[in-house]
Amino acid sequence: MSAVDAAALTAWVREFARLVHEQRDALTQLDAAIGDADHGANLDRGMTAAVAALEAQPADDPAAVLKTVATTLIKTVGGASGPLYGTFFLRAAGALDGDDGRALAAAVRAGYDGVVARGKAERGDKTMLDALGPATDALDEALAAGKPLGEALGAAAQAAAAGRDATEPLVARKGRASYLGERSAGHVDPGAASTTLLVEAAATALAGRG
Amino acid sequence: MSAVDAAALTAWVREFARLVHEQRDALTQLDAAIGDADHGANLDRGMTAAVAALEAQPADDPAAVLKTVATTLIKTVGGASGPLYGTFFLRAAGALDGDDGRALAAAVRAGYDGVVARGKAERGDKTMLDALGPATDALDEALAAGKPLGEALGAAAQAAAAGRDATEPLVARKGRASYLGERSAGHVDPGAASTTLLVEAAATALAGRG
Amino acid sequence: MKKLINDPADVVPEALRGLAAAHPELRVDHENRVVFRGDAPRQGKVGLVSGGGSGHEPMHAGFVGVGMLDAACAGEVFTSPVPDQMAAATRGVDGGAGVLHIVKNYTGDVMNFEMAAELVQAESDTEVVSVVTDDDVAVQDSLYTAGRRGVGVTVLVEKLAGAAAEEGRPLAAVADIAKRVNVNGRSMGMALTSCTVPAAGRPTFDLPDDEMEIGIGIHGEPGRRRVPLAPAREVAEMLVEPVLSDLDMTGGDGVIAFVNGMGGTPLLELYLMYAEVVAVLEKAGVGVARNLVGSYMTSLDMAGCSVTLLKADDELLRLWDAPVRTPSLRWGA
Amino acid sequence: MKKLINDPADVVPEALRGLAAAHPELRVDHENRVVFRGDAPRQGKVGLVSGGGSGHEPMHAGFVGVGMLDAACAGEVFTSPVPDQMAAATRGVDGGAGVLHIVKNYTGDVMNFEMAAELVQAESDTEVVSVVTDDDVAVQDSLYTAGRRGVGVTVLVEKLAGAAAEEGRPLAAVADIAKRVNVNGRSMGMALTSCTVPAAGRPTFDLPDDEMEIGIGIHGEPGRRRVPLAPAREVAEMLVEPVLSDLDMTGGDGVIAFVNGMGGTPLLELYLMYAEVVAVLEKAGVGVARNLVGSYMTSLDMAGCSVTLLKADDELLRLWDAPVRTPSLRWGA
Ligand SMILES: Nc1ncnc2c1ncn2[C@@H]1O[C@H](COP(=O)(O)OP(=O)(O)O)[C@@H](O)[C@H]1O
Ligand SMILES: Nc1ncnc2c1ncn2[C@@H]1O[C@H](COP(=O)(O)OP(=O)(O)O)[C@@H](O)[C@H]1O
Ligand SMILES: [Mg+2]
Ligand SMILES: [Mg+2]
Ligand SMILES: [Mg+2]
Ligand SMILES: [Mg+2]
Repeated sequence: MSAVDAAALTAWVREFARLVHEQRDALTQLDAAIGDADHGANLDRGMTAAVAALEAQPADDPAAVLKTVATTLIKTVGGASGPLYGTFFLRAAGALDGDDGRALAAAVRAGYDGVVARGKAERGDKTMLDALGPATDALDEALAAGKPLGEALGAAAQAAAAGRDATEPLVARKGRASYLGERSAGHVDPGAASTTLLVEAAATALAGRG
Repeated sequence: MSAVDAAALTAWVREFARLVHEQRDALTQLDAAIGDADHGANLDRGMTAAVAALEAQPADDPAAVLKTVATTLIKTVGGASGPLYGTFFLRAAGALDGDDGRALAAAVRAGYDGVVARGKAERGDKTMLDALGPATDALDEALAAGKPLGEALGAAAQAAAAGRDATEPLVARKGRASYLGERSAGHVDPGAASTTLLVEAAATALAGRG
Repeated sequence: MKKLINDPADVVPEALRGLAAAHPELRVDHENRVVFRGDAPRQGKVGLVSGGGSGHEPMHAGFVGVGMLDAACAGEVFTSPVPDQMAAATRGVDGGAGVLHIVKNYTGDVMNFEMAAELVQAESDTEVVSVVTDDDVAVQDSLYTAGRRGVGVTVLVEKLAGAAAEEGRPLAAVADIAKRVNVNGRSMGMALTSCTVPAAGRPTFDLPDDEMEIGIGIHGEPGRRRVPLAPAREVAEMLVEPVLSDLDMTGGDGVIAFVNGMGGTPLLELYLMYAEVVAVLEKAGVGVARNLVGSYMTSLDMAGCSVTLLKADDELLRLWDAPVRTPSLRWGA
Repeated sequence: MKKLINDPADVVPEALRGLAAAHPELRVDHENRVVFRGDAPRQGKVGLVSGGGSGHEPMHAGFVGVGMLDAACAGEVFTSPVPDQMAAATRGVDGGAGVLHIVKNYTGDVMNFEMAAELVQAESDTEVVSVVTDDDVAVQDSLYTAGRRGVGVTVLVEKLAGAAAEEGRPLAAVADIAKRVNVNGRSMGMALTSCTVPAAGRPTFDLPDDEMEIGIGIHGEPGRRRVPLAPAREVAEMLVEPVLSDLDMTGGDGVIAFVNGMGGTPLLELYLMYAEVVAVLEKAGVGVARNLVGSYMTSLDMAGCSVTLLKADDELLRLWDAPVRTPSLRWGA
């Protein structure tokens, strides 16, 4: 089975960028309802730049791929999602040690921990953590149960989507939606929706790897 | 037959005020199309004040009635119609000499001349003159032909209405509508419409006088 | 109609109360609806009076102060003030050196100011001179019509004649500056949306989502023509080109360029428009000596902008740089 | 979407070009989208840096100049700038006396400024202190949430801390002023209409003709509640009352009262609102020592307003009166 190498991670990044671009307006509409109507534009700008950066300087080293994405996002996105997604990729790059599924899962876990540390939110606060958290757990569990990476990422994507959907009834406690108080309930969190795309992109691009 | 006395002129003023108030929105809509959407509000404010002034200090002298209306309009209307209607009543007051139909017609003629002098417009420029001019002529002609005042004012009102309608195709050369150039064609002039109400009010209120 | 008002009939006096509270350095005559410099009349200084319909704020009351107007009369919304107001203003700023009336060329404004001058001169020997601004190239200039509207150049006249008066120049000289500014200035405006006159309660005109009006004035009048919505770059051309073809602005000391918002236009867009205007001017070989970007002469809540260009010279630039201290225009020592 | 723009993606850099052209006294770093005082860095003076998403003009770039900010970073519309911008600004204003970051309390702004400070401090010994503003009483204050938004008080912090820095006070003292202003200031805002983010192309929320939003921020977010349209008099109560019940403003030296327009609100209405706000304050026994009325912290083309009250004291009033010379706030010698 082929490794989770630089090419595989680049494919993941490309697939995520493609999904974000495709869902740009949908993400912005989610953000319009309980935020400031820029999440789709923000991530699309950042991921377009990340793909361009990888094209301009293709990286051989898997960690370098993630690092390029991280610095590009931090330099181009801004807002809340820039530092959060940037930190996710930066910590993942730092933790990546190996080219198999377990190495990837450890990197994702480190990225997740980075988002928690940077954003100081908890699960249930109606943020991207509500999708990323369950996805990270599901990935670890599936691999621990001996599932192949493709299947494990599929489970992670399902967990992310379930987490995303579960944000709908929540009253936000972190991020811009928290300003709305009770009025934030009844809407899906835009960051949870984009994070689900991140995990879905991994399931698509990395199936058959690891 | 009863005279064109202070009471009669006061009745004319009241009837004009009533019509203006009733047609306020219609006048403003005409002004919205080719002006600045204030003609109805302007005249309504002024005529309401004029009626109030006559109530506060009823005048015995017919010229005094017209003078009160004149100064009130000048003090409260502003815009183009304030000085023009004000001048109409001021000159009419100055020229009023007697309490019969001919005296009234002479006063109206003097008022008309005053509007021409103040506004420097000509008939055909798409202004109130296009209603007031024909009305003044018709009044003189009918009286010269020996018609009673009521009938003569009826003819004047018809002439005013015809003149008002005839402003529709004109391209404005004076007043705010002139700024629109060719686009001013296809709309009735608001001042011609309000002046028609002035003459119609006279026909209603002064019938049986003079 | 969505406005921060109470009864539409009370908008003007209530806003004047707010202005008075916000600017204790001004004196507001609420009965006559005249806003005075706190120290008016200034002995020996030519008094500058302007005024017009309300709804154009900060013009004119926002320009009352040192180096600009001595008094401003506030009419009803979009309706010229009445002669009594202008006469009260004129009396109140008469410091013995005469009074200049700065009048925008609208039939109503011209007639009411004329009657006010007659009133004042009938009772005193105050010298009153009127300067009428008529800079709007959207309107064809003709002897047989009301002529052109007075728009953006009025702000520049008030600033520059105000500086001349502050220097202590005599009435004739101050009036000459005002006329020179008017003769050398031209404007053109456009609207993205109509405005809503409070007393009317609905937009003056309907403008589809994909169209704009070119050649509007400042009273929510429809413009000369309606065209499809265009990028700022093209809007800048549509506004600057007719100004430049009406008056050659190349050479000399450059122009004072004034990009004005109509009341509902964010400053972000005005700066963006200013960049486009500068680009068009550069291509046309017109240099910019000074500029003013902001919403200074508005049309209630209308979204849109106007461009005013004034052919400058040494003296006008010096007067432009002179100190001004008013609620809405302020610079210098 | 009706805006004076070209490609929605280019709004910010294009507006910065216009700002640079209009204000040659400023220096604009177009690559980093940072607006500097022309004379930055000033040796020995604490450098003041702020910034945030664009769409709030004149905040922040319009407040760069003598007596206020040394640099402002412009993010995308309603999106916090990135750490690189803030780091470039910080380096560019460092005159050896340290740099104060004035940060509005939004998750994005806070995190990006944090990362910028880390970047700068990793490579130099520039001292950086951050003050976060969070004055919006529409948001419930809680340890378990993102807390309150930073809104109108930010303008006052920039003015007052700017004056302290201009006096040559050390970083700790300047930061103390900033914190004191934030602690003693409260705001509340409302919207008559939504705004339209250029990249989104349509209004952020729909608001029926007979309703308004109470408790909005400055990013076109919906407010805390939607209520029927009400006269200005009642709107003033709805805004002032929650401010006063959050912080007692009676007694002492009175307040600095700031009535702010959201971008699409005519000045006429803001003055009218100010009169109503003063009336409510009078009834509550709160004196007004100074005021500011105008559109200083906007939300693109949103129609609406906010009220900010700052409990003043001798020192704050003195700093308020100190000269300021920026594109959009200017007074004193
Ligand atoms: N403290 C936080 N921790 C984790 N995620 C957060 C936090 N604050 C905000 N988010 C996420 O960021 C998303 C909003 O991103 P975006 O719209 O790009 O930024 P902004 O809110 O600055 O406009 C939210 O939907 C939420 O998922
Ligand atoms: N020079 C003029 N001579 C005669 N009537 C005029 C002249 N200018 C304008 N009018 C009349 O005034 C009317 C407009 O009045 P109004 O709307 O109250 O004033 P404004 O144009 O100042 O808003 C026009 O419809 C026209 O009939
Ligand atoms: Mg957002
Ligand atoms: Mg009119
Ligand atoms: Mg009018
Ligand atoms: Mg944002």
